[in-house]
Amino acid sequence: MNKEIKKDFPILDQEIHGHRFTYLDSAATTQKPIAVLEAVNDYYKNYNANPHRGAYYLSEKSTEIYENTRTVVKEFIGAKNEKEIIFVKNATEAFNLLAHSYGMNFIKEGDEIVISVAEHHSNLVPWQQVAKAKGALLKYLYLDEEGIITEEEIANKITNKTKIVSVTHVSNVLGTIQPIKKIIEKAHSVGAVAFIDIAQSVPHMKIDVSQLDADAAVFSGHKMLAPMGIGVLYGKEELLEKMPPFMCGGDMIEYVTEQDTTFAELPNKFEGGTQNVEGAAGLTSAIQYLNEIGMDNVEQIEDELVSETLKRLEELPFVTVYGTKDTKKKSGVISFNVEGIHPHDVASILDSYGVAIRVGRHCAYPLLNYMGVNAGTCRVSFYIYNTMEDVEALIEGLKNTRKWLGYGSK
Amino acid sequence: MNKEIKKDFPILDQEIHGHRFTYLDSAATTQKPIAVLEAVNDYYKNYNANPHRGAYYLSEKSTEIYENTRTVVKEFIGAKNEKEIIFVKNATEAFNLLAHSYGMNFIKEGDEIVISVAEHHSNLVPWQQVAKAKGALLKYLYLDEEGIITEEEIANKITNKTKIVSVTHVSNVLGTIQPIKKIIEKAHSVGAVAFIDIAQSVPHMKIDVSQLDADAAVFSGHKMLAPMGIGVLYGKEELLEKMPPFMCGGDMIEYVTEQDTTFAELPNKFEGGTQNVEGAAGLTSAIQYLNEIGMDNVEQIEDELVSETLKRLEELPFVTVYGTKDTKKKSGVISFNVEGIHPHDVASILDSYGVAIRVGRHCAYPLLNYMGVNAGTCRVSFYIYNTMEDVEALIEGLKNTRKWLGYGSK
Amino acid sequence: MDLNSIYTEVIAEHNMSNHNKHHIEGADFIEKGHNPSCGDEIELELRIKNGIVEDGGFTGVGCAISQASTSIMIDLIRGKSVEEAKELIETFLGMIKREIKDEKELEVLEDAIALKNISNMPARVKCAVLAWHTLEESLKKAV
Amino acid sequence: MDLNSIYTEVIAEHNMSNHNKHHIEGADFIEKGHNPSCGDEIELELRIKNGIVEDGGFTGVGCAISQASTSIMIDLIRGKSVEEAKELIETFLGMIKREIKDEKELEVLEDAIALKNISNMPARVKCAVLAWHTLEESLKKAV
Ligand SMILES: Cc1ncc(COP(=O)(O)O)c(C=O)c1O
Ligand SMILES: Cc1ncc(COP(=O)(O)O)c(C=O)c1O
Repeated sequence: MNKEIKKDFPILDQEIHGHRFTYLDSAATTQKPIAVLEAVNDYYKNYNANPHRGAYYLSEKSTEIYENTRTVVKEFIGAKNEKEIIFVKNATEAFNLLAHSYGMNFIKEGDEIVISVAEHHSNLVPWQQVAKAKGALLKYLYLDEEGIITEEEIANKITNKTKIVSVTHVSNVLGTIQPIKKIIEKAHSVGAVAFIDIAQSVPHMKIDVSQLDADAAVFSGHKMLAPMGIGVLYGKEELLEKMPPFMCGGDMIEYVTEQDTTFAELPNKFEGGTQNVEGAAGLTSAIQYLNEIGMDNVEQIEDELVSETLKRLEELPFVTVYGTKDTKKKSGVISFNVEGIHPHDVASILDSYGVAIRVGRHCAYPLLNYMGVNAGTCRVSFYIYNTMEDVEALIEGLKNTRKWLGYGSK
Repeated sequence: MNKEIKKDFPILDQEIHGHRFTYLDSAATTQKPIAVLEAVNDYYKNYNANPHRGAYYLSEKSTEIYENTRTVVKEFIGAKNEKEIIFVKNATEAFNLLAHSYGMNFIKEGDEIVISVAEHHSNLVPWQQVAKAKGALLKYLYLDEEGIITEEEIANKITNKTKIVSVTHVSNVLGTIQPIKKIIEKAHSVGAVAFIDIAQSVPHMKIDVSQLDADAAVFSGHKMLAPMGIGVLYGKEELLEKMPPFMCGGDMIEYVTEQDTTFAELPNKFEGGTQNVEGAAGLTSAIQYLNEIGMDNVEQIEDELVSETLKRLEELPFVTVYGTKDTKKKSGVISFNVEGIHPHDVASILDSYGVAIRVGRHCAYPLLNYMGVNAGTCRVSFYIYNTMEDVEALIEGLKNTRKWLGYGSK
Repeated sequence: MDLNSIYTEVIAEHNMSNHNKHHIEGADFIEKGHNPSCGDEIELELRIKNGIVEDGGFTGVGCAISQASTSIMIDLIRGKSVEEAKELIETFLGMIKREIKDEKELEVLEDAIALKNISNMPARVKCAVLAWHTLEESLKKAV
Repeated sequence: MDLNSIYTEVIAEHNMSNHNKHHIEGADFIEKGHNPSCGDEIELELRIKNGIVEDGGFTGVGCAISQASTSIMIDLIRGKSVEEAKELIETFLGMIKREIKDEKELEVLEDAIALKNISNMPARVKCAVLAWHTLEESLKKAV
């Protein structure tokens, strides 16, 4: 199946440094299928106009394309209505929106904000800023050896003082799936709101935000086949209703006088300025593409790749894998290190064999520090277009890294 | 010349409601030439990766494409160095960045912020918010009958209490060119910073931000042939240095610990999260396209279209044009009304003849109120792909609007 | 697009005639309606006695569609009972949303049928329904 | 890409040997250098007497390129005058930026020539120059 899928991704069909290209960095950004590129071209060749602002055919069309994406996203993540879907440029903007609009307005001195030590900086630095500005306490949920937040942490850290809990569903470093349903329940039991970072889960598994009962959820289109420049903030209507706007400008207002402004209703209230309709067109196409494959199949493809990779890595005595090895507990991300070789050297050497992996601290410094690997890790991450040949190329490349740095002959 | 250019824009070669398509809403968003679409496709088919984050070939390539755009933009607008170019999603984000990061931190009670009554909401509502939050006064520069800010207004309104002056270069409603050089000089003479909105000027004329001595300048790519989802904040290095970050997250940090963050240097400090490399690739291509035509030619093409349109509109007794009729004082935007017919009806009727114009209050409610036309205006705006046939179609269409609403026979 | 199906003579006439555009003496119900996105604003005035809409009028600004729609609506409900007026609102909105397609069922709308094809112009639907939503709000208070 | 031109034996040896990786007794100049983007951190220690770099060493973490570059640099400047060391920094940075291409002119860099092709790996340039910038900062204080 993935071999068939791969044909839809022209970028993968190239040689890098004289080798077959092996792309293993989909957790950073995914490649785009022809269908998505065509949706974007189609938009610009036939329908491009500023939406919401014109009473002419193309403007109606572009409004339709844009608003239809809201419906498509709503259905894809199980939101209740379109007002709950706000378009942003990426997950980072969504968290900053939450931090500025909710955090800065509803957090008071002495309140507590709880996140996990496994957060990406985009769900971490904004809360540090809120905590500092408001004199609140930023508390961390820690992980067990498998990389999973424990029941005790949930029970102990989330207290009556907690006002916001914001945690990642799937770690972008370890790929571990966190018990977010329990965390959300606990947050609600103490009267806190619960936000979730689904940037690394929504591209890889079926998500239902209503069933999870999250107050807000955040993700980026570019990590799920869509173009760069579009992301989503899901928020429960009652939450979004009480939040003031973030970006002020065109299209998010109702009336403006010289000294006063009344704001538009949801979702427009949070969408100031000309929106990325192209990105929306691409996102619709990306979701359709994923729906056609089926999220079950997406999961299965990744499961098989992860199982095989873990097995093969285990056979390499000089490799240490971090976090759980149980594929049921993790998504398509594996972090590891090669004994005696710095991750950056591993990446450079693999690159010379056409194998693209991500190394470093993955925008998650506190987690890497917690794991005791401040120099970072090597991370491979899979998506639907990866095949067993990619796993093979990775393993062969890893054997070579050792040779290049003087462990054994070249 | 424009007839040749038009061939590069496939969207213009279509029928709308059975008529030749006439696009006269480029001030809202421009159409995209094939070259820009190809640059985007080329990026996704050959180089797509998350920039800055990977030590492999495609990541280096995408970093290169992204950073090269910074250089291209720097040269296009006459900035001094790349650190002064910050990428955002649109002009609206840029103004919100300035308002949050500069306004909220450097404005104090009793300070004055001066803007003009001709501002687009995106350079207006954010300053209202700052003024309210900080107890500052938001003051307006008014216009003469031609739609131009007068010397007296500049002399009287910008005082020792003024800390920020933020004005538009070209009005998106009237197309009038404002005396921004004088305004910037006056602002500096009282120790205020001067920001300019060049969203409606940089696509249409040669701009040199260093020569203008603006402290910051803001524009959107989608209004100058580039894809949606990318915009630019230019800021003098010393200004940007003292401003704290706006969007916090990945790639804008130096070090992050659980409770503290130190931020990256310029320009990264202001670019949190995965950036829109596709948009950057498209923006480079758009600027190259404009450079090949030459900004002088761009101006000339628009001048000819505007002159002819003004002449033809004058021949219609039932049309009132707003603002100056001197083409040297204005860019490619004309606002008018048709006697006895509401702008929305004008737009709908013109649309049925394939003519796309923008009507309403153009995200500039205070200006429309100042002009005494709260019902809005009809606005036509030109770009390099418009031709005299478009002017013809507009004039013919306008004659028909009257007939449809009972003034004379159909 | 067939402009004939939208900018009909009925619309042109109602837009220009202004015969319902005035204040109503002894109005019991005055309701404001507005479309922020396009700037249409009306103020609907009704005199209702013993459950009957005796008279109605309006003031305000807006496009031909919203002005004509308001005027047509006032002609239609004048002399009708509040209950009948409510049913007419439902029928009208049903027509606009294309939920009611049966020509017979629409006959009660009389001149307002002229607005049937407004859904071909999505941007103008709000203009057509403004008066009717304003009336709906007003009649809620009339109970 | 020719990995042979970057991951040379010189780099591998210096990376593994650790012979300069230790504290310097009586060090007069201790300077920290770091690359936030990749996490490389070194602390360079120098003992400078009468304008001569008597000895040097370093501690810290980093990739093979940065570690080897630091070690090679220390071998190179040991026993040289501060002035000579400064000239070597200039020559090294000139080589990396490809401003100095003349093989003869580069000869003074000895083993450091092994890093000449690092510009083929843009992401790794910072690793190669870290030590040299740190030395530059340190020597500014030595005047
Ligand atoms: C003068 C002016 N400033 C700012 C903007 C806002 O641009 P954007 O909607 O791309 O943020 C516009 C266009 O809508 C404009 O015409
Ligand atoms: C878990 C997680 N959250 C948030 C982000 C931020 O996404 P973006 O860079 O698109 O804003 C990422 C990816 O970088 C991520 O992996």
